[in-house]
Order: sequence, then C-alpha cells, then structure tokens
Amino acid sequence: MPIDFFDSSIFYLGPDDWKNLSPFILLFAGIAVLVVAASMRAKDLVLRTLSFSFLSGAAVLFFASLLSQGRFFLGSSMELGPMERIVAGGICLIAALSSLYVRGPDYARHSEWGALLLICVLGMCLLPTARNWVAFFVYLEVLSIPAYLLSALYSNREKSLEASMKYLMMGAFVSCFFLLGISLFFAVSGSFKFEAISVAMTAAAGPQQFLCFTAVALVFSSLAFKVSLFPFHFWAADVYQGAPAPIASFLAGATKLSVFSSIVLAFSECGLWDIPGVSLYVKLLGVLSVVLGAVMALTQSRLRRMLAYSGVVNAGFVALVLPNGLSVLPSVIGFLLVYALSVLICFAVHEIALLRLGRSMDDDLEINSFVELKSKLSPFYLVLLGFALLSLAGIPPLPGFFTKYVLLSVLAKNSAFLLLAVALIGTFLGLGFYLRSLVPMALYPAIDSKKTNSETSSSGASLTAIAATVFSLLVLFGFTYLQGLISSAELMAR
Amino acid sequence: MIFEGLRWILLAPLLGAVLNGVILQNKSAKISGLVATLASLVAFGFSVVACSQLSGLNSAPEQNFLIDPLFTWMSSGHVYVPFNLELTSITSVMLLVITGIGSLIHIYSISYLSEEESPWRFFSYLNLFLAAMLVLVLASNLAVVFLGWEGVGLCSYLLIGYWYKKPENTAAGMKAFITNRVGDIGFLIALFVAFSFFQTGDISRLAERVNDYAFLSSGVPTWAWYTFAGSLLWAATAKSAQIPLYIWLPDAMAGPTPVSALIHAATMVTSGIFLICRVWPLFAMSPVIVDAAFWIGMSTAWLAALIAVSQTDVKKVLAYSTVSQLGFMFVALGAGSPAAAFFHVITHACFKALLFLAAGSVIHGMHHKQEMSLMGGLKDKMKITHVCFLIGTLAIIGFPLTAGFFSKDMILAKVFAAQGVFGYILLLGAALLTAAYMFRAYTLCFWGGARSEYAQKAHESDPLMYMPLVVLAFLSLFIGWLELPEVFGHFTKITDWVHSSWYGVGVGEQAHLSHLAEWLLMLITSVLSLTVAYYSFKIYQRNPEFKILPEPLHKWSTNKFYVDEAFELLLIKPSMKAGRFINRISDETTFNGLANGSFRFTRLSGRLLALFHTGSVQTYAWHFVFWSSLIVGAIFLWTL
Amino acid sequence: MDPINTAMLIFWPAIFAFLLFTFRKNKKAAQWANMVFHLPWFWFLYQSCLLWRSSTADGMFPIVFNSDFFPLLKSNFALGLDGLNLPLIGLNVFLSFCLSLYALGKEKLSSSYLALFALLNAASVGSLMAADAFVFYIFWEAMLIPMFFLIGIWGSKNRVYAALKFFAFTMLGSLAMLAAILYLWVQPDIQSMGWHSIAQLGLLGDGLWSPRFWVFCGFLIAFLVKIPAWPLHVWLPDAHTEAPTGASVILAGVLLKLGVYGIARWCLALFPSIAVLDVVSFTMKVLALAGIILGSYGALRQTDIKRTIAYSSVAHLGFMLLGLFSFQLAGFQGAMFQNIAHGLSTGALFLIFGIIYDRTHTRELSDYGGLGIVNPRLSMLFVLSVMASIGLPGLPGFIGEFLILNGTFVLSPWFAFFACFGILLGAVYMLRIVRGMIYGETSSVLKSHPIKLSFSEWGSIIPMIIAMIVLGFWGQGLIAVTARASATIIYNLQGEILR
Amino acid sequence: MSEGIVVMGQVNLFQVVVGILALAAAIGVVHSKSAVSSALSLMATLFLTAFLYFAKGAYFAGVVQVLIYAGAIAVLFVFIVMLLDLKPSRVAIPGQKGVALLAFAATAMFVVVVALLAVPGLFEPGLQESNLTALSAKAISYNFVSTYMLPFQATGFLILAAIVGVIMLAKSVRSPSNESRGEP
Amino acid sequence: MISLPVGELEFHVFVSIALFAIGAYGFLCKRSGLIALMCLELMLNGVNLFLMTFSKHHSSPDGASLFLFIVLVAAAEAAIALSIFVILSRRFGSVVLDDYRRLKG
Repeated sequence: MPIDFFDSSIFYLGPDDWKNLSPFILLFAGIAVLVVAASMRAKDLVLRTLSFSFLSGAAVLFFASLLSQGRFFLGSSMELGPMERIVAGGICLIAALSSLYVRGPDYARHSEWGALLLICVLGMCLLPTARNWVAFFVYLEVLSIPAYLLSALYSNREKSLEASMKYLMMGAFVSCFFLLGISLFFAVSGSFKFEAISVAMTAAAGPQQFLCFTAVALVFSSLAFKVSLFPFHFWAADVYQGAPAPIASFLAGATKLSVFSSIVLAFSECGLWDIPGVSLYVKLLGVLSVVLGAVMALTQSRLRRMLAYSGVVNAGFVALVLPNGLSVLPSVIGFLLVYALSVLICFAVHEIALLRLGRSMDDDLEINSFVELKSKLSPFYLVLLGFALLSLAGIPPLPGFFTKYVLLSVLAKNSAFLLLAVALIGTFLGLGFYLRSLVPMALYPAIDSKKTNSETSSSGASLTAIAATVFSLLVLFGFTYLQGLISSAELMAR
Repeated sequence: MIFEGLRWILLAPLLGAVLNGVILQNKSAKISGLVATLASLVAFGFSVVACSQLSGLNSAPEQNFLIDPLFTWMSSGHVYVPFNLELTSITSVMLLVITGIGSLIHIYSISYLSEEESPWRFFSYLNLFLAAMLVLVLASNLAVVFLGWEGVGLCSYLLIGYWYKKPENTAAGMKAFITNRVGDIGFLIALFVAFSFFQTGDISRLAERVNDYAFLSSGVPTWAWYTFAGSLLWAATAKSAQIPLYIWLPDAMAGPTPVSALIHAATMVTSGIFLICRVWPLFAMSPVIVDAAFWIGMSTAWLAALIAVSQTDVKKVLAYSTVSQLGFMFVALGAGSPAAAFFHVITHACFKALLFLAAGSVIHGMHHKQEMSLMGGLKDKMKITHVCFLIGTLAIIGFPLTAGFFSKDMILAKVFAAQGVFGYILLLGAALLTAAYMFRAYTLCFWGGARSEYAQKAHESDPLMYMPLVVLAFLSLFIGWLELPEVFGHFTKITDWVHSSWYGVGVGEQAHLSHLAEWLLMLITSVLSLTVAYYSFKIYQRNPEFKILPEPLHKWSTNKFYVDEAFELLLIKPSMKAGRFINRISDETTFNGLANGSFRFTRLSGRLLALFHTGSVQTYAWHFVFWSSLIVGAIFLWTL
Repeated sequence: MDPINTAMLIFWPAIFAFLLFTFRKNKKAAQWANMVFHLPWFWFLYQSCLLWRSSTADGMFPIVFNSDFFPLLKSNFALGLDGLNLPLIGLNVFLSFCLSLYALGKEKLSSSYLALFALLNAASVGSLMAADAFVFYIFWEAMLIPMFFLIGIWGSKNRVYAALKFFAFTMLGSLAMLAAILYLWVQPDIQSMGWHSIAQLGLLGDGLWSPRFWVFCGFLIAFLVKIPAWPLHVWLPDAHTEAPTGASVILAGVLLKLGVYGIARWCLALFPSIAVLDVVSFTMKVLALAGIILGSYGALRQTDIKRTIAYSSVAHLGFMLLGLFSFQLAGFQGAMFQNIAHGLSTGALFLIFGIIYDRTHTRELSDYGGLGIVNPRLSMLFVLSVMASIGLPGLPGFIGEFLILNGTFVLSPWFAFFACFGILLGAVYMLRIVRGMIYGETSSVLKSHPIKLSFSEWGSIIPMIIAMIVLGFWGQGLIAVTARASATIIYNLQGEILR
Repeated sequence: MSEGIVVMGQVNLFQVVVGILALAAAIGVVHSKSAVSSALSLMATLFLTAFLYFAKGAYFAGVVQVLIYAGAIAVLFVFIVMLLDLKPSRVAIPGQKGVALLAFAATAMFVVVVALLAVPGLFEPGLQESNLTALSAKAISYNFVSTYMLPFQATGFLILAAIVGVIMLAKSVRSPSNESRGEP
Repeated sequence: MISLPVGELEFHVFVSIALFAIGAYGFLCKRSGLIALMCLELMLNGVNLFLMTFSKHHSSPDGASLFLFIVLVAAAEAAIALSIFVILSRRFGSVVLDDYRRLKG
C-alpha cells in the first residue's frame, strides 16, 4: 500500500501553525538572502543591516508568539513552549546586537559570515525544542559547524585559524562521545524519544543503572564541553582570545544560554536527574568550575581570557542549580541572559578600545594597557565597562545582582547550604578579578600617549550604538524580567 | 533654698577665659591680666554674697544649703545627672579660699608675666582653671564634680605646658594629665557604683543613704561599699599626690610659679581631700579604707619629707613639702577626723601659697634662676619677700599661735586619740623633718653671703607682686584662730561647718583628750620643732652644703629614691612594649598577613593551574577523557 | 510634611549626583552647586523631623514611606523613621554640608568626585532608613562602589591596595548577610521581607545553633566588619590613611556608624532572644574590649597620624559595641549618643588634619612640631577636638562613654573596669599626637609650608566645633530623641533576659 | 521477556572474520608510518564495516557506507594527503601521555564491554514487532520523513553552512597575505 | 555458516567499542592533524556499528536514521577540517597539532 508522502498522523501542520513557525521561517529567509548577498560580495555595512534586521525581526516574533501562542508540537523533534520561545528570542537578540559590529577581515571581502551567523542562530533556537536525541544531535551540529567556521573568520591571521582548528577538533572529538552516549540510551531503551527513555530509565535496575549513568555522564560531559564547565573548559580561553570579538561574545553568551536551557529541558524530560550519581556529578562539576575558574581568572592578564574564565565561573553557578528539575529554568534563563548582555558590553568596549589604540583587529588587550585609554576614550565607555563588570560581579544596584539572587535562592530553597557557601565564595573571588580589571582604567593616573587616528572610525559609531542599546536593555531587562517571571511561571504549567 | 547667684560665681571666670582666650588675645600682660583678675574678683564678690546668704540661714541642718538648679546634663535609664550648683557650709569656706587666693594670684601674675609674649593664653587658662575648680566645689552631683575634676586636670596640663617650646615642660604636662587620668578611673568606678547600687549621684542623697535603715537592709553587697570608698581613695591619691601617684607634682613645677602656687599648692591638690570630706559618712562605712588612708598619708609624709631635705631647687623643696603636708591631711582623715584634715587644708592653702609666691618673687628677682646654691644673703636685698617667707616658714613648722600650729596640733591630737602614742611619734618625726628642711631652704635663700652675681644684683619685686604676699602673710598668721583646741576655749568653727555639711548625718568624733594631755602634746611638739629649726638655721648659716641625712640615704633622697625610674621601668616601659608587641602580632602578622596571604595563595594556585593550559588540542582532548572517566569512576565507586 | 519628603531625603542626592555628572566642564560651578544642593536637603530633613515628631505610632520602627518595588522578591520599598536613624541622618547631612564647604576651591576635587560623594550620601541615608531587608541590603552594598572609587581614584600613594582591601572585607561581611537574607527569603511562612514581618517570624527556633542563631550571625558579621570590631578591623587603618580628606571624614562620620546602627536595628531589635544568650553577649563584649585595648595599643604604635586616629576610632567603636551589648537603657542610649559624638570629634580631627595635609603632604608625626606657633587658632581647635575624642567632660565624648560604662557596669562590672583603661590609653596616644604636632619648636616642614586657611576651610571646621561644644552640655536633647525607640528595644531585651 | 522472535542469533564465522579484519585495519590506521598508508587502511576499515552491515541485513546502510563514507570521505582524505605531500609522519609518539591514555581508554572501554557481555539479557529486544525489514531502505526513509522531518531539513542548512564556510576558507588561501610565520 | 558460541550482539558491540577505543587513542597520540581526523572517522565508524547492531536488536529504524545523520555530519566536518588543515599547512607549513600553541595560559 503506497505511503502518502506526508503521514498526516505524525507530521501535521494545522492552519495557524505557521504563526508558531513564523520566526523560523523568517530565519530561513534570512539565510537565503544572506547567502545571495555573500555571493555578491556585499560590503560589511550591508551585511550588518541585513543580519541585524532579520535577527531582530525573529526576536520580536519569538517574544510576540510568547504571549499569543500556546504550546506547539512538531512530532518529537520540536516542542515550542513559552520557555523555549524566551530562550530563542534571547538568542536572536544577542546575535542581532553582536552582528552590529562584525568586521570582515581587511584583505579580502569575507561576506559569508552573515549566513553562517544566522545558521548558527537557527541551530541554537532549535536546540531547546528537541524532544528526541537524534534531533538534539542534529541541532547541536547545526549550531557548532557554523561556530567553527565563524571563529575562522580572519582566516589570514594565525590566531583565528588556530582557535577555529582547536574548536573544531575538540568539538568533533566530543560529539563522538555524545553520539556514544545517545546510542547507549538507544541500546537501553530502544528509542530516542525522551518519554521512552524516561520509561526505560525508571525501569532500569542493577548493572543497567550503571550503564544509564555512564550514558548520562557521556552526554552531559560533551554538553559541559560546549558550555565550558571546569574539566572541559580548556578550549574556551583560546577560542575567546583567538576568535574575532563579536563572534566570541556571541558564542560566549548565546551557546551557554541555549545549551543550558536545553540540558534542563532534555534531562528533566528524560528523568535523568533521579539516576543515582547524576546530580552529584553535575554539582561536582559546578563546584569545581566555580572555585577553580575563579582562581584561574584571578591570574589572567588579558581581558578576553579573563572573560573566558569568568564564563567558566558563571557556568559553574548555573551547574550548581541545574539538578533541581524544570522549576529552575526561569532563573537560569534570566541569569544567563543578563550574563550574555554584560559580556557583550565588555567585548564591545574592548573592540572600541582596539580601534582607538590603533591595534590590529584580532589583537587582544592586556588589562593594564587600558590605562592609556583614559585619555583617548570618553568616560562614557569606561562607565559602561564598569557597569558591565560590576553587574557580572553581582553588586546590588545592578541587574546582575537580582538574577544571581534569584539563582542562589533556588539553592537556599532546597537547603543546599554547602553549595550556597561555594557560590558565595565564588562571588567573593569574582569580586577579585572583576575589580582587578576595573582598577587600571579607573584608578591609575591617565597616561596621555599620542592620539592615533583610527581609520575605521565609522564602525566605532556602530559600536557605541551597540553599547548604548545593550546598556539600556540590560537595565530594562534586568528589572522587568523579574516582573515577567510570574506570568511566565503560570505559562509553564502544562 | 534656691539662690540664683551661684551660677554667676561660675560664669564670671568662664567669661573671662573666653574673653581672653578667643576674643581679645592681645599681647600685653596688663590688659589680659586685668580682665582675668576682674573676672576672679567678681567671682570672689559673688561668693562672699552667697556665703553671707548661707550663714544668715540657720534652719535645720538638713535644709541649710543653697541650691541653684541649672539644667539636666544627662538622664538615661538609671543614670540621672542634673547640673545643679549647691552651697553648703564646707563648700562656702572652700569657695572663699579658692576665689580669694585665686584673685591674689591673678594680681601677682600680672607683673610676674609682664615680659611674656602671649600672656592672654596664660590668663585664659588660669580663668578656665578657676571655673573648673568652682564647678568641682559647687557641684551637687558627683558626675558634675567629675566634670570639674577632669576640667581642673586639663587646665593643669595646659598651664604646666605653658612654655611649650621646651619639650620637658610639655612632657611634664602630659605626665600630670595621664597620672590624673589614672586617678579619674577610680573616680569613674566610684560613680558607677553610686549610680548602679546607690541609685543616685547626688551627694546629699548619698550621705542620707548611710542612715536610712531601709536602704541599708536592702542588700547592697558589702563589696559595693568597699569599692566605692576604695576607688574614691584611689582618685584622691592621684589628685592629691599621694604615694603611688605623687610623681607628677614635683615635675609640675615646670610651669610658671603662680600656677604652682594656685594649682599645685592651694586648690587642686586639696580637692581629693575635700571630696572625701564631703562624702565622709559614706567613706566611714568601710573602716579598712580609712586605715589605708592613714598609712598612705603617713608613708607619703615621711617619704616626701626625706626627699625635700636634700633638694637644691627651691620650688622642688616646696613641692615635696606640699606632698608631705597632704600626707598629713590624709593621716588626719585616716584618724577619723575630716574636720582636722579640712582645717589643715585651709591653713596649708594660705601659707603654702605665701611660700610659693615668695619663692616666685625671689626667682623673679634672680632672673628665673631656681637653684638655692646660687642664692644667699637676699634678706637685705628683698626685705618684704624675706619677712613674708619667714612668716610662711614659721607657719608651716607650727610656730605657736600661727595657722600651722593650730591645724597641725589638732591633727596630732586626733592621731594621738585614735592611733595612740606610736602613731603620734611617727607623725611628730615627720613634723620635725618639715621644720628641718623648711629652715634649710630659708637660710640658704636669705642668709649667708651672696653666692652668685645674680644674688648680688637681686632686687625687690614691684608692689603688685609683694602686696599679695603681705595679705597672705597676714592670713597665715591669723587664720588659725578659726579652730581653737578645748584648752583655749570652745571656738570650733571648722568642725561645726564640716559636720553640718553632711545634711544632719552625724558621725561620732573620737574620744576627747583631757586638758592635761592636750597641754602636754602642744608643749612637746612646739618645743621640739623649734629646737630643730634653730639648729638647722645655725648649721646652714655656716655650711650651706651640710647633709642632714647620713650618706647612703642622702644620695637616695637626692635622686628622689628612684621612684620615677622605678615607675618607668616597672610599669610604663613593659606595658608599652607589651602593647606594641601584641598589636604587631595581632594586626600585622595574623590578620593583615591572613588577608594578604590568602590573596597571594589564590594568585599562586592560579599560576599553577595555568600550566595545564599548554595550548595543544591533544592535551585538551586528553584532559576531557581523563577527567570524565575519573569522575565517572569515582561516582560509580561512590554510589556502589 | 507628607512622607514623600523622607523619600526625597534619599532620591535628592541621587538626582543631584546625575546632575553633577553633566557639570563636567568647570569645577568651580560644580563645587558651588554641591554646596547649594545641601539647602533643600536640609529642608527635607527638617520636614522628616516634623513628621517624626508628629507621628505618635509607638511601634518599634514606624514605616513612613511604602511602595511595592519587587513584588516577586516579596519585598517592597519601605522606609522607616524613628529615634535611632533620625540623628544619624542629621549627622550625615551635617557632615556632608561641612565637607561641601571644605571642597570649595579645591582644584583636585573634580565634579565626578562630588557626584560619587552625593551617591554615597544617598546610599547611606537609604540604608539608614530602609525598613525592608532586601532594600537595606541593596543600599548597604550600593555604598561600597562610590566609596571604592573615592578611595581608589583620589586617595594617596598605595590607594589601590587600600580600596581593594576595603571592598573585599566589606563584601565578605555583606555576603554573610546575603546568605541570612536568602535563608529568610525562602522561609515558607514569611509574607514580606519587611522589618516587621521578619520580627514576627516565629518558627526559626530559639537557642544556640538554631537557624535563628545563624541568621543573627549572618547579619552580625556584616556589621562587625563595618564597625570594625577587633579581629576584622585591619582594613580601616589602610582605608583611612589612603582616603582623601572628604572620604575619610564621611567614612568615620557615617559609614562606621552604620555598623552600630545595623546591630541596634537588625540584630538586637530583630532577634532579641539570640542576642541575650550569654555565649553571644559574652563573646561580643570580649570583642569590644579587645577592640578598645588593642585598638588603643595599635594607635600607640603608629608614627602616621591618620593611622593613629583610625585606630582611635577602632577603640571608640569598641566602646559603642560594649554599650549595645550592655542590655541597659543607659548603655544603649550611650552607644547611640557616642555614635554622633564620635562622628563629630573624629570627623573634626580628620578634617583639620586633612587641611594641614593638603599643604604639607606628609603624615609622619616626626615631620611636625610647633603648629601652635605657626597657626595658634587652628591648633586650639585641634586640641579641642582631641579633647573631645579623649572623652573630656564638657564635650560630647564624655557623655557617651559615661553612659556606656554605667550601663555595662550593671551587668558586667569587670568589663567596665577594664574598659576604663581604654580611656587612659586614649589620653596617652592622643596627647602624644598633640605634643608631637602642636608643641615644641616649629619643624622644618611647617616652616616651608605655611598653613594659611581659606575662608571656606574655616567655614567647614567651625560648625563642627560649635556642634561639639553645644552637644557637650546640651546632650540631653539628643538623648531624649533616642529615648522612645531604645526604650522599646531594651524592654524586649530585658524581657528575654528574664525568660 | 517479550515473546518476539530473537532476532540476533549466534554470530557466524563470516562476521567474526570480517570483524577481526576491521580491527586490524583500524590498528593499521593508527600505527602506519606514512599518512597515505593510514588513509588506505582507513578505507579498508570502512569497507569491512560495510560487510558487517550487509551481514546484518542492513543493506541500505551498507551501500551508503560504501558509497559515501568509503567512497567519498576516505577518498577525500587520500586526495588531501597526496595534495599536501607530507613528510612521513613519525610513529605515534606514545610518550607518557599516550600510554597513560591508552591504559585509561582501554580499561574504561573494556569495563563497559565486560558489563555488556557478562550480564546476559542486558538489552532485552525492542518492543516493536521484529519485522526483519526494520533496517530496510523503506523503513529508514519513512522514518526520515515522519519523526525526523525537522532534523532532516536542518541538515540542509548544515551542509549549506559547510559549503559556504569552505568557500570562505578557500578564498583566504589564494590571496597573498602579509601574514608570515611568527607574527609579532 | 558455522556459528560460534558467542552471541552476535555481544560480538558486534565488542568490535564497535574496540573501534571507538582505537580511534580515540589514535586521535590523542598522533602528531599529525590529518591522522587525527582519520581516527575521528574511525570513532564515528565505531559508533555507527554500535548503532546498527542495536537498531537490528530492537528492530527499530531510528538507529539507522541516526547512522545516516552521522555520515552526513562526518562528511561536513571532514570537509571543513581538511580545508582548515590545507590552509594551515599551506600558510604555516605544518599539520602537526602541537605546533599551534600560540594561544595558551
């Protein structure tokens, strides 16, 4: 009997389903347009406006659909709930802002980065919606392949190539382990769907329990690599330093947000948290990355490497909170979003500093070389950078504090006081390296070295635009998010 | 009975001080001196009016005092301190002494400081001192007495350090202030006991506490009485320069002589004894402390006398004689008769002030040279100062019918009645020593040939200086008549005043001596002291370097029995060193070290960790496999 | 006198701070604007005083201004005003006014300095008035950033080390407080983070090592670091010596007081049953005594004048801690009074020395000498404020110390006895400074740098000296202000003792 | 146990021989002297695993393996190796790093294998009815268009990204760059 | 065919895990990047074999579809990796992974 091409029972698109998928459709269109633009060797400005408009459009659509649409299922490969929409919207927002100041390499018209950026965003938006491991794997690859390529944007400079080579090799190596993990799941439960696996997990007994634990450990360690938790964070510092600034900032913020939320969704969907040893494993990684990440960050002399290790510390904070099921999701998303925006500001101001000091575009600045900045940069940027760093450190009047407070309250609610102590020690050490990087800018006397006229002053303008918008968003988002939290909490109830 | 005038006694010197110190600040001694003297005279006038007001009032003993309530200084919980001024019989006498002698000294110092470059500072401090002393005397609440007590300490610090260019003056000032502060701790403890156990700071109510039976049986712990009396005694020893804490008085001579006369002879040093006389009923409740006072007084009298004998500086001799006379007053208190002590306070104030001012005019004449070895033969160059100095010396050794005779004789009588013959003989020995060193000083200064060109050129000071001398000489001759022993008829003004000031709380005086015993005592003391005086007069005329004490004792006494060095060695140096050591240990090494150490430790471990980041992809991959399998293995074993 | 005035007490300096950021060009205008800004601030203070006096609510901490700020975090923006925090706010406004006078004509103090100063004022007044644990924590931490930059940018030589150390220590303390607030926040039956709802929170259990004890310790550690109590005081000497004059006056005058106020409001009043445990009160008294004795020994050891004054404030704050834990009305009110007295006397000391330091740029005692000859009036004021800080009767220092020691004597006579030695040591090291600076021959430094005060500098010192003299005799007025609030707190504490 | 027909019977000789050969070829990849020989032994392993798939009845998978994996990717490797005419890379340097890892990887893996083999019935057969045509092309392709519809589309973007990326990288090779080894 | 006592499932699992282990070992030890990439393919091959065995065991086509996805992804990765290595060797003269250590610390 002939099988009609679309078996309506599984893959049925209702009349108003296009509203749910509209942001994805917009992304698809964006990718197409940008590939065409790439082939026509469009200049940076055109690429920037195009990618910014598509990405911000997608973000608006995601947030709009958050209020109007309910849950949308597409077989087991996509489930679009309110939380996934917020995550996707956030990712598009971050991508849009970081695409504003991407600069193609100076020698050749590299205009492909637009398409790659959009494909990477697509991957990130899809990841939390996956409800079976095959889809999860594919979205993960859709996310990481363009990431490897984007970090090789300045392909004539050794640093950028080395960073992307490292990221690629490590990424491929780790995805093999990820595959082994999901095939173990498949071996135990006979299917990749999360529900089937959760049934199998509860039924597992004795030695099979250990097998499930190894499967979960393999899967989680490969995802921990993506999010740069402690033992698997070695690549982070090199890629942050090597990759071009906007790409590094986008990757730092967006990957953490998307991967962490998909871990929370997938692991609680599969019921993996109640396998003995898993929550201990995750918490152990969290503690290690908070403490050792902070210690590493204290010794860094370069701003971008310090931001990499602060990324490890913040990932550690989230890992401490992870194994408490689905209720943890809103605070995790809030925390990571504010973290991403702050990192974005840091990289943006770093880029402006590069321009003003007349350094080559992929150079990364020593923290104490910021001293000469005082004479060349208007204090507005220094205040911005101070704002971002102190918000990362979690000093109260700044939004970073509120989200960290909500995160820590989850720990307090589950009376995990040891973890709370570790988190507080982490914040204290965090104070160390955030303030230490503020010190040369603010406290040392200004050295008025010669003023260099930076030829790409125009891009400076866009940088300022970014910083300003991010700054306002940050404050706005920091506060309103918390009010919005309640309404989304109801939405969460299935 | 409410009398508004009391506040003006206090405000006059205060205004003087502010006028001189802040507003005028002019350079000439005449004008600032005049302002200051005027202020103290106004105070004297008001106090005379107040005293007449008080004597006119002869109501029942509990009511015969004047009150002038000003404002509540502080009141919180069990501590209620109203800032009221009060005039009782005992305070009225003290008031007259302070303002009287104060004004005389003001007049004296106008000329004494004629060639100073900032006399306004001196006069404003002197007026401030008067104000503080008046607060001490007039206060009705012990806490306000403490205000005066510390204020007086501050002014003595400022005045001793008046010539602040020379570092040893300021060192002497600091020493005085700090030793007084040691005493103030005792006063504070007494205050705390008063407020927490006796529920009041008011002197009159405190005295009533002694005989209201309800309070006594309400179970105040005995240690409260002892701490109260003990700490008061401790405070008095510091302020009135007794054995352990007298070291600041001889150094205080670094200040100008009028200061030494007013503060370190007449008023401040006696405030300790005055305070104990005012709260005597409470003090007498603990006989152990009274005996302690007796022996402290006795040992101070002897020690100071022994040192005074070998001193070469005239002001030092007078300083040690003050310490020894204060010892006498403590002995009187110890013998259980505050009246005798108070009488000696008044007489001593007069003749000691006289002696100091006379010495001052001698020093003034000798162009600020104080060494007796440079003096000699001044009797014909400074006639009036010589006569006054002679009267003062006679008064202090107790020449019959002079002020000293009556008060010293009364103390000796009381001691004989209370402690028996042994106490009497000891005190008599001290009195004889006093006679010895006083006449030594007298003869060295005024008799024999002039031993230096200063002595040749010495000239009599101007009338402004010797007029107060004459007044004081007159006083020290006739003030004694206020209190006659039974033998000479029943004229006991001082005892009535002292007893009546305890708001009717009578404390029985010791048994009375028979007339025969009194005659005998008077005879022995005056004969012996006169013979000693004559002998020392004769010896020192011929041989100025004669040593009264045998050799080992003489060397010790010239070095003031090394008490200062002992204090320095045993108390001040070790505590300072220990303090510095503790602070270095607790602050620098442990806590600072901890703070910096932890920072360096994290920095170091960070650098150690950085070694892991070799940069090659394969080490990163190696780490990935190694760590994941390590943790998985560990957790597997853990969950087994 | 509607409650908006009290809220304006906080927001007015904040608004002014942003205005000042726009005055980037000329310094002169900014400094004059800073001085003028204080007038409406005084007016708001006056209105709040009227509001306080008219409010008859006899409750512990009458809420004056309330608007919901964080419904999610169960906290709303509540401000309270009563006898405890009003005098401190007054002191804050007064000191800041004197410093604005001092800042006139100083070319080093740019408009961003003044803006940070206004932010610091806003945060400190905010934390004084906050009646909600969360809002209190935000203002408490918000004080750190401006102070960090004030010390860090305008300080003297190794200011960076001092600023970092200050930030690290205070942050350590406030993290302990954050843990306590977090624990309160997750309690099931807590309605709001308001001060009153925490006070009524019943279930935390009582006695030693109970959760209530840990929450108490969380709050206490933050305040002990701020006070600074003895073991945690190592940051104060560095912060004081490196801070510019204005910052160290405000640090001594307001920030340290917040520690004492914090203990009174958030420890003693909120958890009386824990504070009264003899283990807790004994250790606190021992710490206080250690602070007094070792603080004084510390001061004795310093050759740097500002460090000596810093150590002296460690000793004075040790007294206040003793007063707070004496559980007597006299002791408590004494501590509150000493708060103001110490603020004035140490503030005056720092200001006068700051003025001298602006000209001589050296802090070593050996460089000084003979100031009395060079500038007799200034040295007279210096001696007066030294006497105030030693606690000479007739000046406010004495009243505070006398009440504290009286209070402590009732329950623990031995502590009072040993604390008296603090007074003695205080006299020793302070007079050492006076002798080193004022008396003796004029030192070469003073000869080469003439100390001639400008009119604005006189203007900044005179009000402080007058305030001290007035407070010395009229102290009862201030004690009456704190009477009602501290009576209720002591009543609860003594109720707990009897239980 | 479900009553489904036990699909996996005993292993026959053919599978064993091919399996062992595949392992040998894999070791050859790792320990061969020159890159070319390791590329060729990689192609050998791929072919041998394809045989295993055929043995298992997964003909479609086997064909895909042969055509795409062995045919295209391995050939690409050989082509690149020839292009870059590398010097014969020295034998893998075991060094302490390698040995430690070898020990670790081996033990970890064998623990899992032993667990699998020792415990019979660890993986009881799946719940669907065991139709033998599970691995046929029809079943796989049907699967693609139903449950994994969206990932299938997403791989389109994956490939697009790869192509665009390679073009980008290729452009940088041609143009002379001022970049020289040891950039300051 | 002659059948051996060992179960088909267990043998295939053993072969695939062995392939995976050899691939991992090769990736970590070989100095040349290309060989490392080949070892990567080996590891993926091991996983594919594991998947196919269990797909047959559970007789569900999901395993096979993941097999196809893996082949696809491997192709994409190989393409990119090889082009990067081409540039690295053309520009910096070496394919040895350890030579690229500039970003460290």
